Amino acid sequence: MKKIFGRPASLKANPFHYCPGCGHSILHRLVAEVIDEMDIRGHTIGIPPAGCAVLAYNYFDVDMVESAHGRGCAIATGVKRARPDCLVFTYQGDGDISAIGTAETLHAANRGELITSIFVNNAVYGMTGGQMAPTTMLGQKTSTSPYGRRAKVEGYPLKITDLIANLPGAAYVVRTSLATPAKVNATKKAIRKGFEIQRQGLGYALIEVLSPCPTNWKLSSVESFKYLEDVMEKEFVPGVLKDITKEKA
Amino acid sequence: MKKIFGRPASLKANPFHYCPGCGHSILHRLVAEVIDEMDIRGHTIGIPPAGCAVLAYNYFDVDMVESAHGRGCAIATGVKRARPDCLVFTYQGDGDISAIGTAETLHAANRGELITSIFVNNAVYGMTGGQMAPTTMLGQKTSTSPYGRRAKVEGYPLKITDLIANLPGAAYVVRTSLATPAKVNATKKAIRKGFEIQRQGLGYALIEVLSPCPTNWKLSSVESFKYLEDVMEKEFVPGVLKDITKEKA
Amino acid sequence: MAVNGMITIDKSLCKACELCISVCPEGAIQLSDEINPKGYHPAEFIKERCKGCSLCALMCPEVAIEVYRER
Amino acid sequence: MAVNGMITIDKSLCKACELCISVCPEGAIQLSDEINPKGYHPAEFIKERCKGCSLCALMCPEVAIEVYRER
Amino acid sequence: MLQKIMMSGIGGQGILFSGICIAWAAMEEGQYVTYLPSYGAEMRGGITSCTIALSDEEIASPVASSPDYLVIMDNQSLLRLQNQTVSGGEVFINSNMVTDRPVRGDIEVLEIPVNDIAKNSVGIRYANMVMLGAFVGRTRLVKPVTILDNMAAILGKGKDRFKAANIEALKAGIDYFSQGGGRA
Amino acid sequence: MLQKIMMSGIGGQGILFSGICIAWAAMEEGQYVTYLPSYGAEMRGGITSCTIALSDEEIASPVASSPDYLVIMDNQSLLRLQNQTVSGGEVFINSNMVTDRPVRGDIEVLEIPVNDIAKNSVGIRYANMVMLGAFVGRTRLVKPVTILDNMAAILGKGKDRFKAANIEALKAGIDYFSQGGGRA
Amino acid sequence: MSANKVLMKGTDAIAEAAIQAGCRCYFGYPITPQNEIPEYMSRRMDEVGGVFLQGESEIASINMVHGAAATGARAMTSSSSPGISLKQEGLSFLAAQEIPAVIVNIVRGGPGLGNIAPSQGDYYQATRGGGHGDYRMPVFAPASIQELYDITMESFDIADIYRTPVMIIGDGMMGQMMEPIVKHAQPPADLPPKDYILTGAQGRPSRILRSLILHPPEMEEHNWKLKRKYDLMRQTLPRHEEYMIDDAKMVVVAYGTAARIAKGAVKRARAEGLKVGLMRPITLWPFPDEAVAAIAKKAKLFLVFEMSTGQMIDDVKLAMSGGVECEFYGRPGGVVPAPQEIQRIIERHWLQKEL
Amino acid sequence: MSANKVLMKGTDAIAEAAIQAGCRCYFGYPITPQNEIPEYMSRRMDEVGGVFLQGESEIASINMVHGAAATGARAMTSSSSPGISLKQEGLSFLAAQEIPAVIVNIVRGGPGLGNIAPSQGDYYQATRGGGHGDYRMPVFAPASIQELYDITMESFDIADIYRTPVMIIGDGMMGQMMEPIVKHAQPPADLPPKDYILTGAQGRPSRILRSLILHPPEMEEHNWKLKRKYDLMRQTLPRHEEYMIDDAKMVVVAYGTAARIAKGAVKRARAEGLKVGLMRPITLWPFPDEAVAAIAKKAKLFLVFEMSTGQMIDDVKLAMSGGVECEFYGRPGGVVPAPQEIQRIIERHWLQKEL
Ligand SMILES: Cc1ncc(C[n+]2csc(CCOP(=O)(O)OP(=O)(O)O)c2C)c(N)n1
Ligand SMILES: Cc1ncc(C[n+]2csc(CCOP(=O)(O)OP(=O)(O)O)c2C)c(N)n1
Ligand code: SF4
Ligand code: SF4
Ligand code: SF4
Ligand code: SF4
Ligand code: SF4
Ligand code: SF4
Ligand SMILES: [Mg+2]
Ligand SMILES: [Mg+2]
Repeated sequence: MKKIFGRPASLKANPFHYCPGCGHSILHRLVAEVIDEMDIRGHTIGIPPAGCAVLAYNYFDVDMVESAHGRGCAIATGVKRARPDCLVFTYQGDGDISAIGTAETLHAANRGELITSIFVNNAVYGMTGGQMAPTTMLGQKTSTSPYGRRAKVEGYPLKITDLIANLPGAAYVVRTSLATPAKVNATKKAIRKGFEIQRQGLGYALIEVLSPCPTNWKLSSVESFKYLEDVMEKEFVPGVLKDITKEKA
Repeated sequence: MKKIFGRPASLKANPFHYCPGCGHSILHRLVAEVIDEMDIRGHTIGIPPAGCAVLAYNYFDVDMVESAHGRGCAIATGVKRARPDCLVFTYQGDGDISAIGTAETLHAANRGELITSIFVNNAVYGMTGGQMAPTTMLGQKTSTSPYGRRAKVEGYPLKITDLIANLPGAAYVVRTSLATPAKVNATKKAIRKGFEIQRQGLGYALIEVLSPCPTNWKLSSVESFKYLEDVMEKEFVPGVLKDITKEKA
Repeated sequence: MAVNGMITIDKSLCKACELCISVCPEGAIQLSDEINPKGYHPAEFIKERCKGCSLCALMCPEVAIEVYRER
Repeated sequence: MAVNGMITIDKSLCKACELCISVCPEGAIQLSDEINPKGYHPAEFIKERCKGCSLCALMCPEVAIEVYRER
Repeated sequence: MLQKIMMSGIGGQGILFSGICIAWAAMEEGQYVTYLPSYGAEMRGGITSCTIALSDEEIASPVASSPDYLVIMDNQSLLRLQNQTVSGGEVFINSNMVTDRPVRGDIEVLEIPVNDIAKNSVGIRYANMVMLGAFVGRTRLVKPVTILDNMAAILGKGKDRFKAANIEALKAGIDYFSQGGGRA
Repeated sequence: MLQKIMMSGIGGQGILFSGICIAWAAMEEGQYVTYLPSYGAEMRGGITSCTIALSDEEIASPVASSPDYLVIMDNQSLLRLQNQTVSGGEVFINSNMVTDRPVRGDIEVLEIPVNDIAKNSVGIRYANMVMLGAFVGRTRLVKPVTILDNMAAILGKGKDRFKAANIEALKAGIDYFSQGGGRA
Repeated sequence: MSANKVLMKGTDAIAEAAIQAGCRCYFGYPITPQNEIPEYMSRRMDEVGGVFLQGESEIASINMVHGAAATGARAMTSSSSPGISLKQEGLSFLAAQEIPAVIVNIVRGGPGLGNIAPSQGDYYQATRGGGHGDYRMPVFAPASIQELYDITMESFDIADIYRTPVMIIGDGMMGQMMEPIVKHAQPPADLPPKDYILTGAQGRPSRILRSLILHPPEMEEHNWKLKRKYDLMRQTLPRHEEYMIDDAKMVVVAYGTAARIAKGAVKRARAEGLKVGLMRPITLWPFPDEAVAAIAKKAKLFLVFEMSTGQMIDDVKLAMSGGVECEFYGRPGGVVPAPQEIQRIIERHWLQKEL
Repeated sequence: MSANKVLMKGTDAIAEAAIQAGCRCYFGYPITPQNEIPEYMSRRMDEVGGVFLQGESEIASINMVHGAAATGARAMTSSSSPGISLKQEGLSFLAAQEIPAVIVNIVRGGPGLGNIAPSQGDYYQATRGGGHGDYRMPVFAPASIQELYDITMESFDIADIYRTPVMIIGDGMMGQMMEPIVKHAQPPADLPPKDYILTGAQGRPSRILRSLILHPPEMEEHNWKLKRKYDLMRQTLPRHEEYMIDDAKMVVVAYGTAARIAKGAVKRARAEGLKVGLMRPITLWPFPDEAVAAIAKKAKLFLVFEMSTGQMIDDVKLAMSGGVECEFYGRPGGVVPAPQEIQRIIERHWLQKEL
């Protein structure tokens, strides 16, 4: 029989340090697959976040420079402006990209920087132990919202992706989910599109990926994927928020 | 004859340090008039920016605490949470509120902080000598965009007001202009509404005011007011972007 | 037609931006020849014409104008 | 109906999240009794059933699954 | 005299709570005590451990480079820690979970079928308390009764419902050696 | 010998450029020179000034607490600076703009109808160059010709179109004293 | 001894002490190893009707503290090394506007992202003002959970008395460790009236809190005024612990976690008959200069032990102003050496110097 | 003398020197008194095909520098005090990841918003690492426009040779002042190959630039490795100017603007027959310890003059390690005293000490 599915070449052999059932792991594989399929490993530069994915450089077999928490898009801007020939992507969590990194993200998008951001939305601060994130759901209990997130006190789940879709500098803005195999495939397509948009010099690309954090959601892996689909996707509705290639057409 | 127009009581006697024809001066008077009319001088706390209006505390006869550049909304959040009984407003320029202060502004709005921000958009960094601002117009020459702002390089004029109008925490979001006496009156109404929204505990209020900077626009005062109306208002269209009291109705 | 308004201009505050002049429907304001301590030629009120519409005061950045009106 | 697929599971990588099991349309995967070095009961492949649809591999966070198919 | 105990298991085995019980009892008995858990990224996925230091005088370092006692709930913990104990130290092992055995000959190994005992009392979830019982029952570093008496306080408010089961399991563990378990 | 000149006027009167002309000429003549403009918030609206220090040896401080020469283009500048000059210093005044006069008797005041002279040559916009001409024409701190010869370079690329007028105005100023102006 | 003692971890002791001290406004952003402070506050502030808010960043948090403290509230924030770097501008503003606040730094390994293990690499930043301009702030380095509790409480008084930000420095070990402590209420202190705070100008002239002073002579006066305040603190605040100093020929100087370990080492060395003592600075700024100078008169050798490559040693040398010899031993990066190790170092120097 | 000289202001000299040194990536955010640097770059980078980008903040700017420098580009940013405080986390990361970059701080009066007048209040922040963790970086303090030009150029080489951020410190006076300078091209230097930069992993193993080192022993090794690098710099980089030192009984120590004024004062004092000299540190870190120590052997009295309430004086005292007496004179807040004033101070001490 012939092998139809295996480990992508751009993914180093190191086993993941992520928790069982963590979406980061799946997403890492997808990114590596896209890098393989586009054959761009040799001229890709990645920027991992401060977050559970801080060690992403142990997995992606491409050049990578670690970023201070939230500054991924500023570093990527520096990298891309100095090396326009390289494909540059940031990999960031919800806290990284939409809390401390809000300004860097918005302004990079507004400048239409030719970079691609992969934004892993798991509605909590995973690495630091499950504190409230800008994307935490109303009523969701976290270690810093022990009474559940209250709109009046902690504000509403922040949808930075929606905001960025309004910026002329953004060329491709999409929200996907990892809830099912079909959605995993859709996510991979979105990542590829996000990379191609950059290669075509069309503008900033943002792929938000709804991803489970079983550990901090205190759910089993299987339950957490169900929660992803049944609850989180209701608040953060997947879909293409902007695609200038379509608009042009 | 009886006096029908004079200096508001909440405006200290100090002459303004602003340049001739500067919009800050007009706006200061409007804010003071509203404070007088609402009779809230005694329980209002203001936060001036780093910007030409850094010395606003020399003019407003209310308690004021100076902010680090761009952090007005964070300081206002601290003030308001500690003193919910006070009416708290920030007074910020375009660089202050939408460049370095992007994160603080967006998140305060998203939390629906009960504060009111008066955002003076003059399309440049006035205080520091006319550098490019997030709101600088495409093609506009400034001391750091000597070739005119280029969308591909410096990005597009950023409309943080439009973004904030999308946030559920924002209750009242409006853009006005100082171009004519009628618009000056409209601006004053907007400020009053922004303060009342806060008093009613409805959420964050943002009043963006298009304002001339004759000095850095290198225009006469009268010309700069014309530019305001003929050019800037075309890019930054005045109007009510959000008003939940209307929506409710 | 009778004068029904008047304004006073605090010349020490005036910065000669001419905004008042540009909005006055009656052309009741002009720059004077004198130089004020700030080094500007301050605006001055030309009697007779004023209607007391306050447009000038609304635009005056320096709050240098006070407006008076009959009734 | 003939087997037309098979998978291999690298048990040393498996963290027993059971995602593969939850998505396998043929119920061709289950957790084994053994304990792997990581301390998990790794998933194991039950022959016969597999259609080689790859759904399990698509969901496997640890990239522990390889899929083979006839033709 | 300074005594250091290191307890280790897979996250969720409740070993940290067992450690706190010892520390709390020591405090009640007027001993000097420090309790130090492993923290942060270390925890991700794998093993959690804690170190308890007991003494009749001020304790300098809460860290144990070479603990006098090891309490091991799973195999990974054993592999990681077995070489650290002092020569002559005692190693308590959950024989139901730990497949390997220490290779060193200079330490005393005590095997306790913690899971079995737990199953036969209040359930596997309380394995950590069984182990704790066995440990204090044998070492008497703190009086078992001190833990029993303070269980409510240690659990903290709102946790009373777990008190009975914890005590149950603890007793089961305490009995183990007194009923000639272990090397037998 | 160290000589310090302070020049002051309302923003836009071009006094800073006049100062640069002196500094540039001094450089060309091989003198040590520093030029220091007022900067930042000071500028807002009001007065701009600059200080030029000339010397035959290294210059320590570019700041002038008590300048040897004052060049005053407007009244505010006079009020602010008149007390700073050294006793025996010279004060050059634009008599068309400066209404007051220095009260001190220990300084020499030179009045130049700068605006009139400018109007009669290339226009009021070049008043600053007239004043510069009068200043160097009389003090000879730098040779007038050095400024004239280097005008193009001082203006910098793309500014040639202003060269003629500047030179014109400069000459008008230089002539002033040589034609017995001033106290006459 | 166990009289009403409770077993508490460092982070919780800090948080609870703040509550007991009347702190009703906490603003912070998660970062390991201090997350238990905001987590504790998120539960506790609700109970006492205070304000807990997780800022969108460390910068937002310190500025929220600025705002709350400007109104007279007792406000606090906490973070760890990288987050504290981000607060430097805010700290400079608090110092400049003379606004009281308490800042906790549970130091981690650095520079950069570093790690989350115990470290003392932020000594310079804390004591030399990592922010811009001429300012200082009191910096406390407790070495036990009880001390963490007591000093946190006291810090709020000190902040109010001197109108200054106060920093408390710990590390992951201090933060995570549990020890028995006695909880108690804030001891009374007579505090100056807060006549500068913003409450709305009802019935009084409006107030301004600012640091912009464009006129150099005024700015200079402000700088000297602050300097005088710092000089006063230098007289009143220095605090340290001495252990077996009297007859000591050799004195180990260490603070915080390092001091605990050093104490164990000193005990062991004493048992070996070596006349060694421990000097533990409790305030890192103002540094206990006089105490060090006094010891320098008697002792023959100083050994500075830090969990860094050497920062406090500058202050020790400045304080003893020559005279005694001063050796250094450092373990940066999060390695927590055993007392035995420090004992060996002590013994080696003892022999080398033939004390 | 005027041979191909040009009259240049400090900020322009810095910017042009950077261009000449091959800097093709500048990222910065406006702040007085250094706006002329970004303004110059915004024109010039376009001419030389380089990158000028005004970041949305100082934090964004330093991180853009981080990214550009990570790819091997010569990158630079500039700011003034408050903005430099915001860059502290970024500086710590550059130091930790050993990425070369040049940072200019045109210091203004502080703390807080302060003012824009000349000040030396950021000495501690620059030399003690205002950022977190155990790191240092070379800090240069030029005192003339020519020196600003030359040192800016050289800084890029030093940054590359030691893989370190380098800071250049000036003040508003240095930045705004014009002096004649000789422009010249970058002198050749042999630089180590940049085998760590990110260019895409084509045909080679992928590279990582990181500072997270979770395992304490590894982190410790990294800290010691950096320490060894800093020790090497301590040997190779210290630089200073001596003026009339040989027979001096009294030596004034001052840097930057203060040193210019002090030099004028020393000349005047010499004219009065007082044997006074000037020691001007050009590198603030590493501090010219040995030079100070050597002078301390001969001179009887040091007078440290700073435009702050006293910061460098710590380093002077540490360097001379007791021995000589050391007096201080400070003018913070932006007041630029005349040489005459410093001369009076010199004379007063001369008489008091009966030199
Ligand atoms: C300046 C700074 N602040 C805080 C932290 C601590 N920190 C590391 S990751 C993180 C957020 C993690 O959440 P997220 O970005 O959502 O990523 P996730 O772990 O959930 O994937 C925080 C607060 C840090 N490393 N640096
Ligand atoms: C941290 C910091 N960065 C930069 C500055 C310098 N600065 C002061 S105001 C300002 C921007 C002014 O522009 P804007 O906010 O639009 O206000 P305007 O003067 O135009 O009214 C800047 C960059 C500062 N004071 N602090
Ligand atoms: S904490 Fe959550 S996000 Fe982080 S590795 Fe575990 S599951 Fe994944
Ligand atoms: S610079 Fe512009 S904004 Fe500032 S005071 Fe002058 S005119 Fe107003
Ligand atoms: S009040 Fe009206 S009419 Fe009178 S001067 Fe003013 S603008 Fe003119
Ligand atoms: S508007 Fe006011 S400031 Fe302007 S000219 Fe008229 S009076 Fe003078
Ligand atoms: S390939 Fe399809 S059928 Fe085969 S095991 Fe995987 S999921 Fe089941
Ligand atoms: S999905 Fe992968 S890791 Fe999860 S149980 Fe199946 S094989 Fe194991
Ligand atoms: Mg997250
Ligand atoms: Mg502006």
